Amino acid sequence: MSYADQLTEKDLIQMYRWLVLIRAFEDRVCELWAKAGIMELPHGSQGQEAIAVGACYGLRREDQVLPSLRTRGAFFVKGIPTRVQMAGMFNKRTGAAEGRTSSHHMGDAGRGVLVGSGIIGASITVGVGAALAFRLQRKDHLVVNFFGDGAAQRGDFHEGLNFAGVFKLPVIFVLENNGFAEMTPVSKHFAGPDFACRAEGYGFPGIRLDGNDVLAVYDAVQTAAARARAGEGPTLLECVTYRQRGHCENNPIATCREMSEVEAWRARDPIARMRNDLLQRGIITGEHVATVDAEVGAEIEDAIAFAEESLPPAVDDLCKDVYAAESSELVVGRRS
Amino acid sequence: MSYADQLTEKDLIQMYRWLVLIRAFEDRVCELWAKAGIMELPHGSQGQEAIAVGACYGLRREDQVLPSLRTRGAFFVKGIPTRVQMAGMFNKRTGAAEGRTSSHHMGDAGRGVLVGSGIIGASITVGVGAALAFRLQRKDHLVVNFFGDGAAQRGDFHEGLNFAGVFKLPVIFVLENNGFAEMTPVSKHFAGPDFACRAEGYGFPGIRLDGNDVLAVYDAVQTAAARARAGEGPTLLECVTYRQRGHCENNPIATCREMSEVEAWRARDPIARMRNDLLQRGIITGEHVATVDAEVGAEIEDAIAFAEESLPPAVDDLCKDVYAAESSELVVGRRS
Amino acid sequence: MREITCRDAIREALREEMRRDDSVFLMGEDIAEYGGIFKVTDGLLAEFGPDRIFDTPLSESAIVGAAVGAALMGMRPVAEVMFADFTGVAMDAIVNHAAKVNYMSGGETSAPLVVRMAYGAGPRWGCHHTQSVESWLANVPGLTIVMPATPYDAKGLLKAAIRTPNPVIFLEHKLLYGKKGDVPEAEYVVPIGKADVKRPGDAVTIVATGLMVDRALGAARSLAADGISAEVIDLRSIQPLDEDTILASVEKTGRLVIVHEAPVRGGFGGEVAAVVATKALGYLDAPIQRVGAPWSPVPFGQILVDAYVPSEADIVRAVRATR
Amino acid sequence: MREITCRDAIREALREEMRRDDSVFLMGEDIAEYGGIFKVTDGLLAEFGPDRIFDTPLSESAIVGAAVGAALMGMRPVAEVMFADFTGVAMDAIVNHAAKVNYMSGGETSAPLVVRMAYGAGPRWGCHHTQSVESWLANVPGLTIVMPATPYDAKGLLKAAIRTPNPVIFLEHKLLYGKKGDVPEAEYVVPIGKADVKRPGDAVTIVATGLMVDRALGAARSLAADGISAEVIDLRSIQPLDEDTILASVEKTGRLVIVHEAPVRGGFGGEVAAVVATKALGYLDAPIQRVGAPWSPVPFGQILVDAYVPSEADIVRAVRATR
Ligand SMILES: Cc1ncc(C[n+]2csc(CCOP(=O)(O)OP(=O)(O)O)c2C)c(N)n1
Ligand SMILES: Cc1ncc(C[n+]2csc(CCOP(=O)(O)OP(=O)(O)O)c2C)c(N)n1
Ligand SMILES: [Mg+2]
Ligand SMILES: [Mg+2]
Repeated sequence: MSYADQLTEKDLIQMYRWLVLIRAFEDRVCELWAKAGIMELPHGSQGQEAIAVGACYGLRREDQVLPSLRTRGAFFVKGIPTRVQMAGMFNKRTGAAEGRTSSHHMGDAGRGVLVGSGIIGASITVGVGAALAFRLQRKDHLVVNFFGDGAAQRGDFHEGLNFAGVFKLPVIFVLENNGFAEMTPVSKHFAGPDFACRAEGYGFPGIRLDGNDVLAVYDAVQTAAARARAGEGPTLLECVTYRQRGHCENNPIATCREMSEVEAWRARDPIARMRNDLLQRGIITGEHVATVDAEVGAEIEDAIAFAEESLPPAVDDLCKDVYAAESSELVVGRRS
Repeated sequence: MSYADQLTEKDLIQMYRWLVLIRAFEDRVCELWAKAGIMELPHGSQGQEAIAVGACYGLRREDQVLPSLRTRGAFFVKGIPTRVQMAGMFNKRTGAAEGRTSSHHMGDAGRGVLVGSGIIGASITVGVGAALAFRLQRKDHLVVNFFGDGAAQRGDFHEGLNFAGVFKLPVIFVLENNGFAEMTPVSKHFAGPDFACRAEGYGFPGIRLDGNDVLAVYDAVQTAAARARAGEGPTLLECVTYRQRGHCENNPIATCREMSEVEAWRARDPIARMRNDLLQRGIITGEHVATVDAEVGAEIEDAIAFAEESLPPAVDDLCKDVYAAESSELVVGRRS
Repeated sequence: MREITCRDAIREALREEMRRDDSVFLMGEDIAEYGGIFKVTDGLLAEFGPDRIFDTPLSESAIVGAAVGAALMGMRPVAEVMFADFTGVAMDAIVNHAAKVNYMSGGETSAPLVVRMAYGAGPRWGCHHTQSVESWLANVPGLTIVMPATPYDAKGLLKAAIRTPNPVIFLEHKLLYGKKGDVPEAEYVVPIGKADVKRPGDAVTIVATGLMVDRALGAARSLAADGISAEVIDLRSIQPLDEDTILASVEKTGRLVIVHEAPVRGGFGGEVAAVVATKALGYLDAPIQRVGAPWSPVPFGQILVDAYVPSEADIVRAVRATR
Repeated sequence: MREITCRDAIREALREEMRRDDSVFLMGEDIAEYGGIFKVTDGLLAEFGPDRIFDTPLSESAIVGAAVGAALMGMRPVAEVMFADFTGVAMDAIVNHAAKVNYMSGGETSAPLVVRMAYGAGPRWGCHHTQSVESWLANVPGLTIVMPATPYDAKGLLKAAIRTPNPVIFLEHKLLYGKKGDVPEAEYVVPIGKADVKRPGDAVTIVATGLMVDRALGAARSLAADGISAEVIDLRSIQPLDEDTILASVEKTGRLVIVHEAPVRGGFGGEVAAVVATKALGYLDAPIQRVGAPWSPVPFGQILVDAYVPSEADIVRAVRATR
């Protein structure tokens, strides 16, 4: 029986709710941006939500994730409150790092979200290092490293995956192949048959799968997780999906591509797909769908209200947290 | 008929002579080092000569090579005089860059040898750029990029090969898998089945072959060269060989390995192999072997005498060539 | 004279040099069809076609490394690295290869390439897309580092950068792209290494780079209202550094304020201060003042970025401290 | 007191910290079985086993990146990057991740790691294995940069570096590994950020780092023979920079010479000069002098390296120029 088959109805409903919440969040911040209502420039994950939800659902709190710039869903499923995320978009003190960093690379130590990097691909080696720590500490936690097709062309992808392969580290590489690195289509930055095949050269399995099928992602990640926790090493999962919006909200959706392509992929939208599946299987009803939408909508409006009421970042704290507090027996003379 | 089959007896004899000359050079500089007779620390290529000879024999003058720290043979076959190379080992003005750089990363623009890098793997992207220039200039020359198994773990390997694959550039990646990166055996820095398989993830062929068989290397490189010149793109050739000496002459041969392993590989020495082959096929005689040895020995002693008589680098030129000469309409105010 | 933006001036420089010299070509991420994320290369694909301007994979080390290789084979690559913060991933190709290849080849082969990068703080970019990296590269012999402050200079300096046989790091401040200024239509080149006195004065010397030149000029205007005549020197390049212009000014004014956007500590201002403290100490009537960012990564958001980046008021305050 | 080499002192620091704290581990190329190419980690594998010290693939970016990740999960990695010149390939992980992660996490998670690197010129290494890279990193908030000059300091500073919750770049001069000096057997730590007056004097202040401290002391000895009493300050770390010790000395001597092995231009000496020209200008009786390498890559071979690296004679000459 596959891992997905073992999910209860409650699980499935919860996963569906995550998908809806993430989409609603993304759509709403795009709207806010269009009205010049927020500070942070959204890099929408619309269309890719199934990957984060499939990958993070069922992770332990101690398992660490390293979201990419577009893995909004990982923050949600790992438990970062909607309010905190929204406050980040508004650049408020209640958001990431008290408003000193943008929210799409935020971390949350307690919930198992590591600080990402604006340098695409760079966080891959950091995730590998976290997995190394688990190995050295003889813990059976794992790391999920999210990144895009573009990031897979960075040297750090190579060094990170090879390093993980050599030491058989408990890390799952989730490559979100959404068809583009900014405006450049995969066909222009990649000549191989698929990304999954690269795993062979690092000595571990690579699997290409439908990233718009939340249960397929869940199943693949859980399989990889069992491998990882058993000390058998990493897995590369190439999740094929599609970026339904522009690279960021500065770019119209049709930038450097045909809208017909976008439409074709919208027809394969992961959320509609799960909804229809659950409806067909009788796990949810139309009424339930409406309730989820309403609840999610309320949650987001609450977060917006929270963000709006929150204080801006404190100018006096401009140079806070450049260094962690240290004893004067070890370091003296820090100045800001 | 294979490319190797088309080689004339003269070709074969010439290739054999190169092998003997390179080995003699390497052995002699190791001897000189042991007697504290030279400035440069040798990183001997003994055991790997067939790769450079097989790869460079039959290249055009305009074809560019980027030797690694251990591709001594490429300098020879590309025509850099023995005297110049030896003067480099002695750190003389007649050597590389008038004695201002060490000889194992020297370049020679006229002969198609690009300046390498002491940063292992970094020259891979430079070679790719040279191939890019050929493509843009619509020339059918090519680039041979030499590097080791250790270098294949650097980010630049990945970025360079992917870049070359995307643009189908005329470059041949010659990976000299000699079993070690310094003291670390390949089994400890690599978990894949072989390096050749990595090419798939860049969209071009990867082939693993016997790097101690000069004709096999020649054949593979010529095949790849035809592909490259025809605009069909790069090839990765993993040439399996063995480093018969220590990483450098500071390290005894037995450092971090069993001598039995070294002995086993010495029994598969590429030079003895070609010699025996040519003797058996009646292409050379025992007398000829002795003549080659004598000639080569004389050439090397001549080079040593030349190096010894050459002037040391000029202290007054310490800051020469930091910048290429430029017109004062473009840049003013350079200081040294 | 015709007024155009820095963005347009840079594009004109690229276009003119591409027309003049077939070996000039452009590569980088999203620069061809899209025209670059700052739209600097917009329209060039249509004129020059995909052999002269093309998009690369997301591989900055390969971009710069390949630029070196292509330059060695006679091409004149102009590589765009979107954000100067990515220097970290292309650093080796810049400092160990581009900068040293002429030296290592004994003067046989140099690497005539330009790496264009957008630097400097803006409110929405966050700490990985806003750094001023010039001092990371300022101690590397073989490099030339240019930081234009006006459309005129951006165009003229970029043309010089493309033509010189040596590698040039060309730092474009992202907040200057939209800035307008006089740019003649006739062909010209601004030699790299010559600082420009953007405003003459005799009471204090303000040395600045990039976006800070405008702030220094603003400060000079308010100081003028108070009867303090500030001379504003735009370095234009930090390597070579035009010591003569700085020293001549300090000889006249006896007071020096150095402004850059990077953090003060370890920033390039130290070099300028040291040159003056060595070669013109006797002329100094007051301690040298440096103005720069505080010792922190660049923050996110308008409020903190405004507090972080040196302002006209900061410069005015520093000038007053020299009196 | 017991005399041991820098190499042994560093190894002792590593051993003691590994014994004290289970979370300290070492990784790098050829450091375990072989003991490191400078033999610093020799013997540690036997004591601590392959979980505490291990060899990595030839992947410096992954080494530093993985050190950051492991540090974030509670480990205390000490990463060896063989040669400081390889900073170029690990730069991003250092400047954009290690240095910024505490800030980006709002102070939740810092990266307590040490990157040990061998720097400086020796005759046989050539331009890619000899650079003094401290100024490449000196403008990056979040970093701590240590450059010990004696076995005592190397041991005590490394212990502090391993214990501090912040990332430390620990630069070991390859020509100092064999240098002997007093090192007590009892436990001690040298706090980072405190400069050390290695020789008191009152006629001139010589500020130096790393190998140059010895040269400065040599110069001070010959100057003493001529009746010139030089005070030699070993900075020990350039970040934090101990301004107080420098300023107090200049207040006393009125003369300042700064010595480092990196090229003068764009080097860290500029920062020291600027601090003094801002905060102690009134005390200066003579122009500040800087001594460093010329504007060239590091050459190959004894003859040129000897001409390139600042010598005692160069320092003496600079001191005389302040008189
Ligand atoms: C090293 C680096 N190069 C370039 C960029 C600019 N950039 C930001 S996102 C992006 C594309 C990323 O593509 P991909 O990894 O596929 O992620 P996606 O945005 O598609 O989710 C680029 C080029 C960057 N941030 N870092
Ligand atoms: C980036 C970098 N890391 C480490 C080194 C030190 N180093 C020099 S050679 C070498 C091993 C190279 O192994 P490989 O690529 O297999 O080449 P081989 O020496 O076996 O020919 C190492 C680690 C270096 N020069 N550059
Ligand atoms: Mg993508
Ligand atoms: Mg090898």
